Amino acid sequence: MRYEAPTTTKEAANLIAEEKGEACVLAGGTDLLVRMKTGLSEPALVVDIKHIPAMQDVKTTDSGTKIGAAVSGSRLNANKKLKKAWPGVVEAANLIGSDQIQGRATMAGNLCNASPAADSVPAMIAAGAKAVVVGPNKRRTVPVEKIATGPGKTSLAKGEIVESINLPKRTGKSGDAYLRFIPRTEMDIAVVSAGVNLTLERGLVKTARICLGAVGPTAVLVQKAAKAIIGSKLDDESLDKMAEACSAACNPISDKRGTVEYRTKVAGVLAKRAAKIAFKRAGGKQ
Amino acid sequence: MTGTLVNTTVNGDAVQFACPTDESLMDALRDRVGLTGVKEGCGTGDCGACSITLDGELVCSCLVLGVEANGRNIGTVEGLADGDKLHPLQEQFINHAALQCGICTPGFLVAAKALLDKNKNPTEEEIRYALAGNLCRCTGYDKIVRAVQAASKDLRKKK
Amino acid sequence: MTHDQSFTNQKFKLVGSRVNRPDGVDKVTGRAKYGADASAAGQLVALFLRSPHAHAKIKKLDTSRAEKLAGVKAVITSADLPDHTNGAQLDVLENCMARDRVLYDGHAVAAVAAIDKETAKKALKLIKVSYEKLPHVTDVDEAMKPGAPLVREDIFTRGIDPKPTEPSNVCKVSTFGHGDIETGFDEADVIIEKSYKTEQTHQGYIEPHACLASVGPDGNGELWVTTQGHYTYRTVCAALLGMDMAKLKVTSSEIGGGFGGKTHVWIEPIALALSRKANRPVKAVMTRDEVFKASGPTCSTSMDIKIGAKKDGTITAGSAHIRYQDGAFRGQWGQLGAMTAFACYDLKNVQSVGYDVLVNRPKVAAYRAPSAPMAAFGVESTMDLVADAIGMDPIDLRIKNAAKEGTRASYGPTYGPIGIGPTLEAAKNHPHMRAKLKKNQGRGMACGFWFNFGGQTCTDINISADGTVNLTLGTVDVGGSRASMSLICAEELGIPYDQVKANVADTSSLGHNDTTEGSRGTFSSGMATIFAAREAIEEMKERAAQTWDIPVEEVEWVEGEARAIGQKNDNLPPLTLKDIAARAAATGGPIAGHNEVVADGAGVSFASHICDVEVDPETGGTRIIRYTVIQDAGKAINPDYVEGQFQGGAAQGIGWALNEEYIYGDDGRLQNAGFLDYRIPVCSDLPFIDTEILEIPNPNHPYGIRGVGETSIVPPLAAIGNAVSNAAGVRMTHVPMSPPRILQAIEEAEA
Amino acid sequence: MQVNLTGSLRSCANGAEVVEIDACTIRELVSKLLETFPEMEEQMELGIAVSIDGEIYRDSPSKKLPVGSEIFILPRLQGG
Repeated sequence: MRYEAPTTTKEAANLIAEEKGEACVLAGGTDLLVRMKTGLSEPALVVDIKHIPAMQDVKTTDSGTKIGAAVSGSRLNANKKLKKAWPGVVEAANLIGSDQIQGRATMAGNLCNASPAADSVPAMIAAGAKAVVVGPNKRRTVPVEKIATGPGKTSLAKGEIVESINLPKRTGKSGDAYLRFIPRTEMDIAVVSAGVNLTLERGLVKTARICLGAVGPTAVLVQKAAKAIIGSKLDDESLDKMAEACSAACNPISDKRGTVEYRTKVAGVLAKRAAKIAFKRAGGKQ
Repeated sequence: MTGTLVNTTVNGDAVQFACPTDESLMDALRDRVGLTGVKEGCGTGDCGACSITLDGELVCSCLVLGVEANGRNIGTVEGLADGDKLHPLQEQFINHAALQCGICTPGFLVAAKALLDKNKNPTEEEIRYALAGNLCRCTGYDKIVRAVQAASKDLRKKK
Repeated sequence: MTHDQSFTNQKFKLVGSRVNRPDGVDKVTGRAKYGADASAAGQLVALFLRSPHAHAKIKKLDTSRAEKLAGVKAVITSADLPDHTNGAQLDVLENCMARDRVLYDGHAVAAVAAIDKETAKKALKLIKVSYEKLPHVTDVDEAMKPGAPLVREDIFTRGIDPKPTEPSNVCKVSTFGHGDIETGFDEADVIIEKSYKTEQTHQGYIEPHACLASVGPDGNGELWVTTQGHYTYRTVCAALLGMDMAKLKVTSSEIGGGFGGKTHVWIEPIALALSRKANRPVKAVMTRDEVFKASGPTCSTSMDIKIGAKKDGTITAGSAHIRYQDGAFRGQWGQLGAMTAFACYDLKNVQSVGYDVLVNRPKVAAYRAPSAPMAAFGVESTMDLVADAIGMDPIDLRIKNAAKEGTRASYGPTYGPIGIGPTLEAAKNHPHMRAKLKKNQGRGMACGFWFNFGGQTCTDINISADGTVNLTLGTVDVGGSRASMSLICAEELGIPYDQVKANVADTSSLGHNDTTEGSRGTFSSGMATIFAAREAIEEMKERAAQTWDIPVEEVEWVEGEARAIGQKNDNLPPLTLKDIAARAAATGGPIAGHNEVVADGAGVSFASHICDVEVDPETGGTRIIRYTVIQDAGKAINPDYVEGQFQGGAAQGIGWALNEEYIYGDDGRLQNAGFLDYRIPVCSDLPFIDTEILEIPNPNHPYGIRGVGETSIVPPLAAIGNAVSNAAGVRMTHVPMSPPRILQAIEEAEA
Repeated sequence: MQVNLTGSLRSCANGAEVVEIDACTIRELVSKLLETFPEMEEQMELGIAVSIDGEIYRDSPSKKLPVGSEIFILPRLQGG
């Protein structure tokens, strides 16, 4: 196995594009090394992106916050400004694994690993985050929900790397939240999860995005659920409708972590609870 | 074996080792540097027995490649004591009977130190969540949490 | 010399105090050496090729390409191992290495030893196996159905009359009990009958199986290994490989948890065989995935429990039909479960029938009080249902029917002094019982029983010239027993605790010691230590008598020194152990004490647990809010570590009750062979676990010691089951009570 | 003396729960049982224990069986 640690994104993209065998990006490595250990992955080339300065940055500008692809969960947690603007996204990223995992794991890695149960993904999608994708020849910006196409599969072409995740600028009364259900209190993969992001106007929900995790091959953005609470004060009736819409949007499987019935039911429960938290964070009063 | 040369600092000392590029830092530390205080419980980041610090950041060494350690600072359980003086965490783990079989102990100590470095006076809940990445099958964690609480008190008194 | 093992109620100076363990510093500095921590010059790395099928015939197994790979020094298949056909050890060997059939997902098929891991990995890929898949069965109830796929064709059910003529997956039916249950049920005002299931769990020790084996062409061998019983490993490995026992030196490393799982051999005989073939040291370490798939978890079970009672709470009859799967090899786990099921109670009419059933899963090994937790789950859950039906407090129902001295145990014999009544009374009076519960919270309690046993034990005491003492033990220290043994040794000799240095000897340095299992370590090695110390004292009295030139009858041993008795000896100042040790060379040479004993008469053990849980009715998620363990220890030598055993057992039981389970797919393959999805409790899952140690002396031990290691895992399944059922308002009958199972039960109850 | 059988041993003695055997030690008891009920051999090989007045003996073949004592043949226990 060849190990490379380039210092520019372009260089990294070229290395991967040129490799004929299996080539893997190494960000935090918390998924890649497990795959290697268990024999699921035997890369010919590993490109460590942690030496690329642009990937290690968290930058807030007028248009939003740019989070480099190599920024670990513990660094996100230490960023007070980001936590204030996007508490749901940071919480979601911080739910990935233990403190040890947080020392390494990145949101971009979580995204590109393309697990339907990835914790940070529903929160990013709800937040309307975009991924900056760099290939050997071009750079493009795509909504985060366009990255994963199925379990372990992405829309990235060979040589394309996610360089950063861009979160939009926060304006007005807004809040986000992410909840997942796990059997233990820590260390589990989400059985089902929900990210909610909303803005308020005169005490009512003005815009909302609701995204579910682990209920289908990829995270599911549920527009009907958002519609159910837009214009409401998050009263019980609209919450129930939202939960129903969430459950209806579920297309899960039964596996070692949960059943179809369980995931379908609990998706609605979590969405409700997350919506209440986001609403409160936005300054709403139920 | 075809190896790549890696220059690191381990517990303050310059250390050089050669390892295959796909070898984990855990294996490199155990098999090539001889630091067998770094324990393997799972090799997949789920048990925390191989916890070390990498440039001060708590990580599972089984989820780091050995070659990634080049130019980095590694801290292991072997570096916790100050000469012949045990770290307060080490002392309190012994005093509180916070270990039975002891295989998880190095990882717990490294993780607990990382916690106390950041948070001088953690609550019970903060301790429990900070140590959730370290599995112990013998103790039910009771005496471990008490030992960390006692060490945290000792460290605050020292200052 | 034979010693009296009767309890003497002596006053202690050291025993019962909380001392720091002698191996503490090694373990907090990373210096302690475990199974995978030893290396030898020129060592090879061993890796195993394992079956991807639950059940298949091995049609062809070709290792030739692997053998030719540069760096590969040995390849082993069953063809390279001694043929134990029809021998007593056949099952053990066949589990270590499949013969013509693989019997479970993960069953070893071949092993290689190569110069490094990379080469060994490559070699495994070069081994070609062609399988013919056979029908499989992994569920215990399915395996008992007529027409179920047969795991083995040569098993005919034992314990039934007449003898069956057709093979079956049921290897054995075992019946225990007395009285007449039909009459008993006729007398009952209320009869509760309920079926339960528990899933398979693993001991979950954090240290995987690991060893360093070295065998030379002269037949001499060494094995460094993580084990609960290095003497047993020696016996078994030598028998399997045709080695001379005395020439195989087995050293137990520090052990990173065992809980019963390190009482059996797995990779060790194969590592020895590889070493013998390659004539080089071989290191073998299981991956976590291998530990789950191919070591020895405990049984999954299914059972029907029936209890009848009068309105006043008198139980008139109890019956249990319990079905345990033993994996793919014959075991006696169902039988053991049947023995324990009703052991807490004084019953006039009781019958328990245990079925031992084969399935295509790994061979079952012991797991802490093996078989008892599952049976207790069924019986103790039903006890709560009975209490509810007659409107009695569950704890009062238990107290009313508790076994006591003179009770005929449900498994046969009559009890001596026992602690079930006192633990129940202590539970009833515990402040935990009166604490207020909030919304969605529930409380449950349950009690549990375990036999404990003793066994063969051999211990040496050697007194150094400076008066410090080497205590040489043959029982592996799995939970801090070196501290307890040092305390006992110091107590007997009358010297300070830190003047004793305890070591666990290798198999060539001491006579046979049974495995540390059955909560026997402190009971039996404690007994041998007392007797060895007393022999050393006799010797020291002789030496003092010699020094003083008086008859030994005029010497007594008090507080660590020899004193001359009688007025005429008034002028003789006492000789301390140190004084006598210093003069040993001149008074007859080294001073030692030795004891070998079959420590029978281990006292049975009982515990009562109380548990509060909170159930989220919308997700089925459960949190443990409060937990209290009350157990009889006989005598707590080192209370810190007795509490540790109570807490550790409770935590394992909590994991079992809520989340831990082996999950098999329809293909018969294990889906969660890792700590990510085999969910043992993490630190944030648990509260502090309160403990109360009761001391009801075991009449058959000089100090009154009973084993304490195992009983604490028996009540939690039921205690939590009762608590969750109370919190959720619906009876839980399937362990683990995972969130999907709880939510489903709530929804079914509502519908 | 009366010897109580448990578990699968009963089926080796035509279902009897109690059998009459005269023996002074555990060793003698076991060999006489085998003489009378050869089918017990398999279970004996798997291991048995003998309870004398409530005390369970696994490895004490020379243990005396006092006259009038309560004797149970149990399976050999296994532990963790």
